[in-house]
Amino acid sequence: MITSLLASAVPMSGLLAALPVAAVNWHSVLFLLFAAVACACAVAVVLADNVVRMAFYLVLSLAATAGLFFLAGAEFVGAMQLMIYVGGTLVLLVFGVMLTAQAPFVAIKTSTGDRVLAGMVGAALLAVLLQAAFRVEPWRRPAMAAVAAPAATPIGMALLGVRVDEPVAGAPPAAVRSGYLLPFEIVSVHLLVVLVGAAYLARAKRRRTPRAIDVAASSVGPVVTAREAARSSASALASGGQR
Amino acid sequence: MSPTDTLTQPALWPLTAIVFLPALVAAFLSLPIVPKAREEFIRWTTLLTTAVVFVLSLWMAVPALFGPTGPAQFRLGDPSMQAVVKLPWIESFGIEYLLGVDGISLPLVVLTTFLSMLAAAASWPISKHVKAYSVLFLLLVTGMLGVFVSLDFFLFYVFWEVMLLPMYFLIGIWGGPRREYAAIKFFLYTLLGSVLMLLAILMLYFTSDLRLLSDEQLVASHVVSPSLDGAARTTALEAVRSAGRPLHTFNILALAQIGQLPNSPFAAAQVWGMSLETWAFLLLLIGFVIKVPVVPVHTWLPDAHVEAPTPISMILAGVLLKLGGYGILRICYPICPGAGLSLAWLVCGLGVVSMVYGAFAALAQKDFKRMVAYSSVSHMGYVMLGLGVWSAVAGQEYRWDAWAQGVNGAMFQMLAHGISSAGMFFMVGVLYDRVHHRNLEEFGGIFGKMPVYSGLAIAVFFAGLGLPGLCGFIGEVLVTLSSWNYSRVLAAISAFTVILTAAYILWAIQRVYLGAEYKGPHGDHLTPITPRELAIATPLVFFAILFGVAPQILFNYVTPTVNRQVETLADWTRRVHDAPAAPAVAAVQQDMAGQTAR
Amino acid sequence: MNLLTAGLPSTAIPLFAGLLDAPVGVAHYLVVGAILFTSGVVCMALKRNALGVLMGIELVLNGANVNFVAFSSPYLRGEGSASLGLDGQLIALFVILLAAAEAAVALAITLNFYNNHATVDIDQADDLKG
Amino acid sequence: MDLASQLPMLLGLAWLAPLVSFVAILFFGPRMGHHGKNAAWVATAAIVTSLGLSLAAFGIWLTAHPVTAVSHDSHGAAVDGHAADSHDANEHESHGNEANADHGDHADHSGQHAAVVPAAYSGDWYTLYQGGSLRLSIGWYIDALTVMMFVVVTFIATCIHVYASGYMHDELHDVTDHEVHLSDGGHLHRPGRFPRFFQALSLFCFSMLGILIAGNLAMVFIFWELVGICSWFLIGFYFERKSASTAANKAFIVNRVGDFGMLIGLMALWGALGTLHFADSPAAGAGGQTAPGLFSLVRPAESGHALQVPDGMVKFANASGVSQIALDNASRPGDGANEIASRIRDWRSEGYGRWLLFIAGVGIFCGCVGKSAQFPLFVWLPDAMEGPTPVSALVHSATMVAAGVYLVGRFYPVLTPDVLLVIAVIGGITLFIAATIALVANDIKRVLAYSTVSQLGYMMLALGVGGWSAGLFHLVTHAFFKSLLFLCSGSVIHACHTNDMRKMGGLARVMPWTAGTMLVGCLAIIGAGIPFVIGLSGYYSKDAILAQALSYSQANPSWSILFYAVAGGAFLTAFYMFRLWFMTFAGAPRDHHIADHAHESPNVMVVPLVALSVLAIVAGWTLPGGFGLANLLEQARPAGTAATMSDSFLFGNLTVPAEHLSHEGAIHVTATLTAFTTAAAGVLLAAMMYLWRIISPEMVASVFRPIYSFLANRWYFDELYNAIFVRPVFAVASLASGTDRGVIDRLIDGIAWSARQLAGFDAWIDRNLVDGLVNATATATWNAGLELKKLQTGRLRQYVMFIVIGTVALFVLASMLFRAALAG
Repeated sequence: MITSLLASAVPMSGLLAALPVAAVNWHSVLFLLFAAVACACAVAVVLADNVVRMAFYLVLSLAATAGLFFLAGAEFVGAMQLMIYVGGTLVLLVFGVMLTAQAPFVAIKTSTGDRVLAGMVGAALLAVLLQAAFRVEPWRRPAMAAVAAPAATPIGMALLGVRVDEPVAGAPPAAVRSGYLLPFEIVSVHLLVVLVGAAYLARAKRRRTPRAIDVAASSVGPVVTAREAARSSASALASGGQR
Repeated sequence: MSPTDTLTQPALWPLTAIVFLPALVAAFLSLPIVPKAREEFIRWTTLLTTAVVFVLSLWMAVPALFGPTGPAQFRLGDPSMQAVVKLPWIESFGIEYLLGVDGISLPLVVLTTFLSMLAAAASWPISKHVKAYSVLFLLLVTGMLGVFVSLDFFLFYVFWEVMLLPMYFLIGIWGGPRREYAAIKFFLYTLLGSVLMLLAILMLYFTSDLRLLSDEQLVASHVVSPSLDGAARTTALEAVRSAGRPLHTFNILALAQIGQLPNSPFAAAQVWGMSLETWAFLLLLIGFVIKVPVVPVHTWLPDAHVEAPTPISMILAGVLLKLGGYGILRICYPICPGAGLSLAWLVCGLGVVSMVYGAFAALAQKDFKRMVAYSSVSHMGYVMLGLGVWSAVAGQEYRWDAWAQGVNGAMFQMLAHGISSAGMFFMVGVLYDRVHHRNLEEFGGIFGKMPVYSGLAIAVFFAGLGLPGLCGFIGEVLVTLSSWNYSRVLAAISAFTVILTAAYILWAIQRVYLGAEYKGPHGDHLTPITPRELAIATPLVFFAILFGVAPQILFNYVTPTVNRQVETLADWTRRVHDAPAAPAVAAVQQDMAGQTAR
Repeated sequence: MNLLTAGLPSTAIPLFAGLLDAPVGVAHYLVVGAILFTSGVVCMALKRNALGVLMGIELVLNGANVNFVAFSSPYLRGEGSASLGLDGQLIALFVILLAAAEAAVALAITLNFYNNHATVDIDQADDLKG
Repeated sequence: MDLASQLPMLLGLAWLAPLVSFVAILFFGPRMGHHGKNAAWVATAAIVTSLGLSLAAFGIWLTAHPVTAVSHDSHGAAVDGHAADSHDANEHESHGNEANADHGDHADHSGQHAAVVPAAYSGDWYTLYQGGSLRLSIGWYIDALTVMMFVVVTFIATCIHVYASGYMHDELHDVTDHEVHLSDGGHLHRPGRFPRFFQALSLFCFSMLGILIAGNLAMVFIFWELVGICSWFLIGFYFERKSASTAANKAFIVNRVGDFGMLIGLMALWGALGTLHFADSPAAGAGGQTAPGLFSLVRPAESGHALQVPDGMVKFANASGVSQIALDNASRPGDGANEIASRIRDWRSEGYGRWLLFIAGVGIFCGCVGKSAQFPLFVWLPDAMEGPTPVSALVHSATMVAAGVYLVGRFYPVLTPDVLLVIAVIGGITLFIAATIALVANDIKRVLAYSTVSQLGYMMLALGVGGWSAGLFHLVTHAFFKSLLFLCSGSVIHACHTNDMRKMGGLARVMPWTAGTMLVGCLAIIGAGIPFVIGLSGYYSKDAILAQALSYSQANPSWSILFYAVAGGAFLTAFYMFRLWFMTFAGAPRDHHIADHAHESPNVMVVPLVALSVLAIVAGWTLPGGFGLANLLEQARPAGTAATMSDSFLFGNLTVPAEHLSHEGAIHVTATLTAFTTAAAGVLLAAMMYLWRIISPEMVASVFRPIYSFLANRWYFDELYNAIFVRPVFAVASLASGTDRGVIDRLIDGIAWSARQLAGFDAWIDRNLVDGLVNATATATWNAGLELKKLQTGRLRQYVMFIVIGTVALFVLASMLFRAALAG
């Protein structure tokens, strides 16, 4: 995808080349762009009070991160980032937001003291991380040419247990270093377990006392739709959990 | 086979049986197969056991009663140790199972068995924990007999302690209202004594050395059994001679031989400025006089007696007190003659003091039993005085017969007091069983209500009074007469005591038996004496009269041994103590050897 | 370069300048990762809404992922310098999966909590209080 | 004829017969007829048997040793006579009297009385104790004195047994004792104790005869004590009466005080001499050589039986010198013994051992003081009258109290002039005090009791002044008439049921026999008689005593007081005896109720009275041919005591004149006349006061009020002794027992207490310090946990905060510590 983008950028470069401007390193530019978006959205998530907005900012941040992945040459990972996070996790989150999006909970204020404290702590942490980040060895110009055309093949092979990216000299292809088959399986099983667990946890239980939320509902007049949705979805989830 | 051989081995059984039969029966009784409930059975078993032991001791003491004389039986007139049993026990320390009887211990053994039989009969009224009582009682008997017959110092000590514990429980469980106090007091006193005694035993043991003794002495003291003859004996002697390091011994006879040597290690060793001999004598003396008891370590006695049940009082007064005198006579003097001579004044002084003090205290008592207890203190004072009168000194030309008379008198006094005091305590017990009080002020007129009992009781009390024709007289008069040669003053005081004795006994008789009417509670319970009580009291009175009329019966046993011991010590005084030190020693030593050999 | 750095003295903030005119390297990613991570953490620490916390977690995981990817990328590292290579990407992949799973579970927990307590305010959820 | 074996046999049997009856009555008494009536006959039969045996022995003795008149020239012949007899005795008795033989020839070559050795037979029945050379045994020492006393005692005892079988008949059925008041106010009813009485009586006779026959001091002491306890039984016969049991105790304990002295005397002899035998006896070791007895030790034949300190005492007294020699040759004992033996003579001359001999003598005498109720210890005798009258008659006139005098006589050879002086003085004091008390006593038995004490004082004095035969003579005669008097008083009491003479009077009419016999007794005791012609038995003995006292006071003028004491005593005796007789029998009845009920006693009581009165009359007579008590006694005179003995030790220079000197004319006449006049004066005064009433006794009493009350209270002796002896003793007693409880026990308990405190402190340390430490740690941990618990807020966000802060801190720390590593 990024390659096509780069390809489409070629005529533009030709177009821009006419301008009396020093040649721009697009790679850096894009990086800066994505990075800025990611960071900004992350901070926004922090700063935002409304949960819905938070969810929105989070989506943006994650998407930007995916972009960064692309720039770093990890297309597959980037893709996965988009699909699973933006596609899956975020949907999940949004569900959650909707299920619990009641008037009192949509925006729960945090005390200013907490904010200040959190800020200071975060700053300290950030400082630490940054000064760690700048300890990596000095910069070098990457030899773009030496970089092979990016493809998802190696990862797929690796997940099937075959490493094609690092051929060992003088050894038949079968005898290469073992791949990630076993972890792959483990993860899949893990996912299954997680889903079952989630279903179990979220299943609806019979209650003697009326749910506190109904009491709250009577007091809370508006947002009927939200309440309906919440109820239906809850029952649906519950039934699904039971089934 | 030498005669001694046939003498030693068969003797194993009579003595061992006499000592351990009660313990065996006690063990049997303590088995769960003997049900607690069958009290009559238990009582009878106890009584029978003591009776059997008594018969056994009679069999040893008076062979004439049992047909032809066996080798294990006692030969009258032989002063030496007889019926000796000698088995190794703890060889690493030279501790032996060494038993034997001579004229000193045999009468005491018979007295013990006799009194324990009567005490067992007197135990019938005791209805509390009969089983435990009988077991402890029999153990006590074993302990007492063991002390009298054991010739090994360690064995002696073991029996001494064995005797202590049952007595503690017998007083502490079956006693009167203040029994715990009395029992603890008794226990602490006697324990103190036995601890000091143990100390002395160890001192002597580690100072002793068998190699100092001549062959004859080794044989005489049964270190080398006389039964060995010829080659066996020489090898045994060689074993002693060739020992590289000092051969320590617990053998009492051997210790005595060593202590009487001119170069006795006991006299030579110095501890804190005094000779070890003196220390040992003092420690042993304290241990024994606590048992006797003498003033001022006597206060356990009245309490123990007052609280103890009647039979235990009989045993306590009749036998236990004698252990002290026996120990002094058998251990203190022979083993530590030097200290004995220099400290004779102490022994005599203690004797006289407790004589007078006890008599005075008895005069002041309101409690019948307490009065009798103090009379025991007073009477045992005569024993101490008699044992102490070492009058065979230069000023008396080493004439030993006055001293021997004192010691004989003391022995007789011990035996006589064994009978009379046991009798007195029994008589008090008979009254106590009926009216349950002992307040002298509240009696009176008993003679009118219980004539037979009162007659016997008065006879027994007169025996305590030292009336001629009763057993109390001989011992007292012999001791008193002999004491004159040792110290005029002590003799006079001891003679003065007869007045007090008469006073307190007659006064007690007047308050209890004479008078017009009984003044105390439960007057209607004063029933005439029962056959059982009669069966206990009669033998006591009989022997009190018999020994008073024919004291020779006892003297035939006692005198030879006592005389020989005293004669030996008198010789020791002349040859060792008063000898012109350096040149004579060698000659003296071989004299001693020769003399002990004969 | 002039445009971008015109208003800036070339030596004003060397680091920032370096970030601008130097080619993109690992450090850049690391900085981004750090920011994400920090903001995630702060989010966790700040949000009283359970879902907010959940989102903070996601951010933290992303921060980590950024680092992994950065270390594994062949572009950002000079030759000869060690690189995680494919392993990094795979780990990142796993992290993403786990994050998904975790999100599911967390959401279920949240819902449960919500059903029981009728709130999603985690300050109310102090049942573990000692 | 074998005296040496027959006499011991006869007298031994006579001695044991009462014992047999005692045992018999002891076991079968109550079953002897109705209430044991026959016990009386058993006892009487026994005592009659011993009387018979004694008489038989007496006869044998007389045939062997005919009694001849003792005139000073014919005396030697008598000596040779029985010296020869004792010779053939020696052939049968190895130990016999060695002394006799050489005294026989001693007598021949120096015909002195000092050399006279009495015929005596001694031996041992059996041994109580034998150790080394020391021997205590039961044996006999028989001489004329023994035989005579046997007859006297058994005879009087017989009379009294017969008398008592009548007197005690009350005891044959249940008795109501009117002197005992029970708490319920009534009188005591008790079964009769007839057999018990005769049982005790028999035992008493046995003990008394034992003293008489005793062959050594130990045996004497034994029966001495037995006599004491018998008197305890008899005095306390009515033991329901407090007064009776108290009197019994008093008697025994006071006697014990005397025995205390006697024991010291025994010790002094035993310790130094190693023997208590009177005569020589076979030595301990075999070989037939004899061990010298006390007599031959103190008066050895070598020195002509002159008194000397025996070797043993010399050595004993000079123990330091002996030990010096003994130590010097400790290795050669033989030489030491020889040297000591050679030195003894010098030591004796230096005076060593005289003290011992003195102490021995005085000590033995102390016993006699107790038994014979002499001065310091006479207080028990009057109280002893609590017993039945026959007991008073037997025990306190004829036998028990006589034992003391008898022992002094028996022990006479060992007594030095100083001891004799002590005896004489004590006797004098006693006879005076007792007589004065008797003057004012109103209890008939007490009068007799004090007269007994007084008469015993006479005897002691007589012995003390050297009148050996005089004293013992008076002992015998007094035994007769005093028992007679007691029995008479018993008869009176039996008739009047009271002891108080003031309630009597005019009884002569209703009971003539009693009155007559009692008159005889009174005359006898005052020594009535026609001077130089004839008199009652008392006449002779009193004369002898006065004569000897006179010659003694002439020999020692500084002690002539003794003679005046005797003379004054004679006067007082006469007065109070006839006061008694007049008050009782003469005049008009004072209490008619009593006088009317009074009656003559039954024959069983009268017959003994008559028998005794006859003897009271004739006992002193000497038949023509010389047979008589006096001469019989002379046969027993201990060797050497016939000579004048003089010595100067403690009390200056003393001379004990030989007794035959008092028979010299001048002294004899003076003594007789003095006796007669004093006695007559006494009787006269008594008659004036109580018969003719010329002088009113009340008037006299009121005039001498202080003296009267002083005497009436018996010189306050009881109070005195109570104050200075009894109370202190009880004080010391309570002090002793108090010391036990208060000091010794307190100490013991204190030690135990402090031990427990220590243990408690230890336990406290354990509990609070050791455990405390552990617990404190635990608590601290617990509290820390509580504090930390607060950290667990359960606030998710806080946790996150903590995590972050922790992480940051970690990083910072790491970067600080491991800068180098990180840099690398």
